[in-house]
Amino acid sequence: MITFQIPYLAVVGLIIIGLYAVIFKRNLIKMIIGITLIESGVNLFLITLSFRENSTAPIYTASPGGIMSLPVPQALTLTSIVIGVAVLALMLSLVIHIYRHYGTLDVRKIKEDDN
Amino acid sequence: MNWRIVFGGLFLAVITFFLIISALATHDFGEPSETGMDQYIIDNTQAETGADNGVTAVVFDYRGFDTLGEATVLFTAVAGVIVLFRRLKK
Amino acid sequence: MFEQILAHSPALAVAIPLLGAFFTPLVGKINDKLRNIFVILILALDSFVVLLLANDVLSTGSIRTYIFGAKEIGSPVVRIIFEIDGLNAFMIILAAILPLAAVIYSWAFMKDETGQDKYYTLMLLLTAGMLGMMMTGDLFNFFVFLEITSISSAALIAYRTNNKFSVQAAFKYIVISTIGALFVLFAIAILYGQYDALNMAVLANSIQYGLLDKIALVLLVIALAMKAGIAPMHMWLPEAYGRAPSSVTVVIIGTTLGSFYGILRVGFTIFGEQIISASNLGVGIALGWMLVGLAILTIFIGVLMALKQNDFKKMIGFAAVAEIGYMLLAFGAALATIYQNSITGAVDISPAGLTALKGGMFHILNDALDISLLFLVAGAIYYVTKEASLNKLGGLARNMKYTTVFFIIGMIAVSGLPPLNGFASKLMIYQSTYEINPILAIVAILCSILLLATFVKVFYAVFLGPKLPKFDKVKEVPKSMLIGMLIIACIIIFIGLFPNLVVENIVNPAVTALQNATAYMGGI
Amino acid sequence: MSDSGMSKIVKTMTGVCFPFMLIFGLYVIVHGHLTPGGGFQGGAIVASACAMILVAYGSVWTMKKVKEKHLSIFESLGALMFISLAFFGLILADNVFFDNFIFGANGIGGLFANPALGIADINTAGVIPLMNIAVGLKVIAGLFAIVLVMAYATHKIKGGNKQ
Repeated sequence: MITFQIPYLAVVGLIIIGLYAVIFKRNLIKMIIGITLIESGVNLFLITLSFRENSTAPIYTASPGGIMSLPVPQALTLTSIVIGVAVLALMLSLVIHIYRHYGTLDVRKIKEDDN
Repeated sequence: MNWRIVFGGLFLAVITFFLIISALATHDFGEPSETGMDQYIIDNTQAETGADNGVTAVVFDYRGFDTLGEATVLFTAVAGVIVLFRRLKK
Repeated sequence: MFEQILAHSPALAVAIPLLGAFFTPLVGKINDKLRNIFVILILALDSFVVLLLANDVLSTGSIRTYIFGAKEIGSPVVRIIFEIDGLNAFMIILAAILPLAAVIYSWAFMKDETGQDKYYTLMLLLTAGMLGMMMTGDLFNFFVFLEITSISSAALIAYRTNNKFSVQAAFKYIVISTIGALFVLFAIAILYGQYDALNMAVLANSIQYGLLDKIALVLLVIALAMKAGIAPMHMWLPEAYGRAPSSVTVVIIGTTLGSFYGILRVGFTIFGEQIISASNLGVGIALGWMLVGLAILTIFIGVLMALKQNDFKKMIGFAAVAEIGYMLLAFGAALATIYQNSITGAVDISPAGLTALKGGMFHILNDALDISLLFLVAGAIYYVTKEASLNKLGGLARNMKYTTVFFIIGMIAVSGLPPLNGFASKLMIYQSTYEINPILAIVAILCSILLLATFVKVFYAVFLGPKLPKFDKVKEVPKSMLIGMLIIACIIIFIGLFPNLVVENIVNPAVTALQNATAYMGGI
Repeated sequence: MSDSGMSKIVKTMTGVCFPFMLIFGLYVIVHGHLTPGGGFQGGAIVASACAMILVAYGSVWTMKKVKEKHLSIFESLGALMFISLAFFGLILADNVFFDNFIFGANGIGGLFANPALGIADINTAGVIPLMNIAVGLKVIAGLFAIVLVMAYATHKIKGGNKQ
């Protein structure tokens, strides 16, 4: 049973690594990498939900016939990837500004600078 | 500072536990239990939307409004990035 | 024609600001004044459409649906559907008032800034996202609009990029809201994997309340609570509210309440039949008390931190946290009173709980208006003095009469004193929580008094006191800012004078819709 | 990546590769309703081709050739085209927002044919290819504007000089 759930466990692994980076890392860029890891985990989860055994892509052009995998999660993943890119661009821009103001990306040093 | 490690670790442990449970409880990989909506789309995409590509049919026809939202997100991000790097008045 | 607009109003309400946002950069190329007029007209048109829709739904008590891309819903539900019942109609009233006031206010407030084209574009996008969040009947669509609001508000919070604190606040905000949104998406994926549906009504119909559903519920509630600024994760809220330009803060208040609406929709509609049911009675009550605990914590943190703040806008931000606590207190207390009727066997909320629900719902509207007015006043003071610290301000009442009056209105309203709207809703919350548990009511009243004390202190520090020589040349703010404040102040006074009218016509249909999950499921 | 870009070899190779990437991206956009791909994917391909030029020639040079203002106008146009296609559905055919007004029983198009199993023609699916093109335009302009603005903003701040 459990062996077939490996894709889901990979999803869990990605999300946990991402959360770890967000909570414990003190470098802002590493926190952003953590967030993108969580996002990849969620996207992977959506894609694994769309898979059916022995299925082909849901495209009729030159289709060999037979059952097709589910199209909706693929569309959702597409949307979620584009949203991820947008968020990433904005976060990186904010980090560039923080670097301009503080000259560092370390959370502790930024806090010291504030006080 | 130690509080961050304690609470963060606790939070992470709880989340890990529940995520693993949910991963094991999800339907078996490759055998979705419920496929009504998706099967409907696969069966009717050619007749209802005229598109051969099921995913594109979902993106632009069945869930077209999501795509408008998605395009808006990108538009927002571009506007946001340009706002952040605009020239400030001296 | 009128019927046509009403029939398409759910789509138009989102599409009009979006169309306006796409046009704004082009119009901005021509002339600054023209662009401002264009944006105000677009938002006024949008408010008209929204109020038309809300009026129709609230007065008839029906549910209005809009299907994107087809005439009939069909079975299974594959398309995105907007479903507007009383609760949605109640929420979109807020989205009709706040952005319009904010944009009129920003005409003068933003005059000296560069990049105004993009500022107005982002404001329109924020409005569109907020309206979409409050009207959609599709979970994934809700996520998309959630992201639109969080991206545009993050960019707007950091609008004054030369201030390091606003950039930092924006970064905190976007990290918290992105993680929250990703949890929401994960929960949506779990629900999708189980039931192969994304429509809220369909999900509510088919939910089994198994282990995975419970995990999805917890994830959804935690993530949306993060975005609504409830206790353990409230830290971003005063920062973001305080560091953003005031006109932006007003709209962000709306989006925060949009996340709060999300919690209500998930808790009472999608999982409503399962939480309020005979088999899970104990779980429901425990959940209610847990929410009450969080609410008390939120109120305490908000009030105590507001007391010791030195920054005017951050102080109002903490007051906003406390107000969100009051709403949560009302809804939690209502959930804690569910009981099983010994004769019919039906599980329902007790009469006291019903009053709490009404009070909490009414307080959503009042809180948004009161806090917005206070932020606009704070923005006006920053506009004329360029000073945010309370210690450096003083004696402004002589030169800024109207602003002082608006501040007094906001102060009385937010601390729940008799003639104005805050009193009406807080009285309902006090009454009902006193019946449920007297300690809750006492804590709530005490915190309200502390809040009043804080605001009186601020009133003395900013408006009264000796006239400072450096503010000799300070004048009253420009007309457009006064009009923006006047709109909100008038609505506050109106609600304060006729609370029963508002409760009967707006709040009651919303509470009925909130309780009646079956009607929502039958809407499609 | 310095201000003047990378070496001559890289610049030349970029010039050779660019048209092919462009064509491939446009192909993906236009055939979105038939083969895997679509407006977003194809747009991302073309935008990465543009980003390649940005890397090879440096942000200052690119900024001289293409201003982010123009890109932003292009993006607005793409978005407007997309939303007006959605609005046409409101006016024509079924009178519903986002209606596929060209295709279907009430559709207005004789030009757009029904698809066939196997290899279909490009003039199928009604409004979908048009939307693909609109979104493609939008994504090209949008992504390139983001990359360009960020690269141009960072080229000045090397080393941790505080402002």
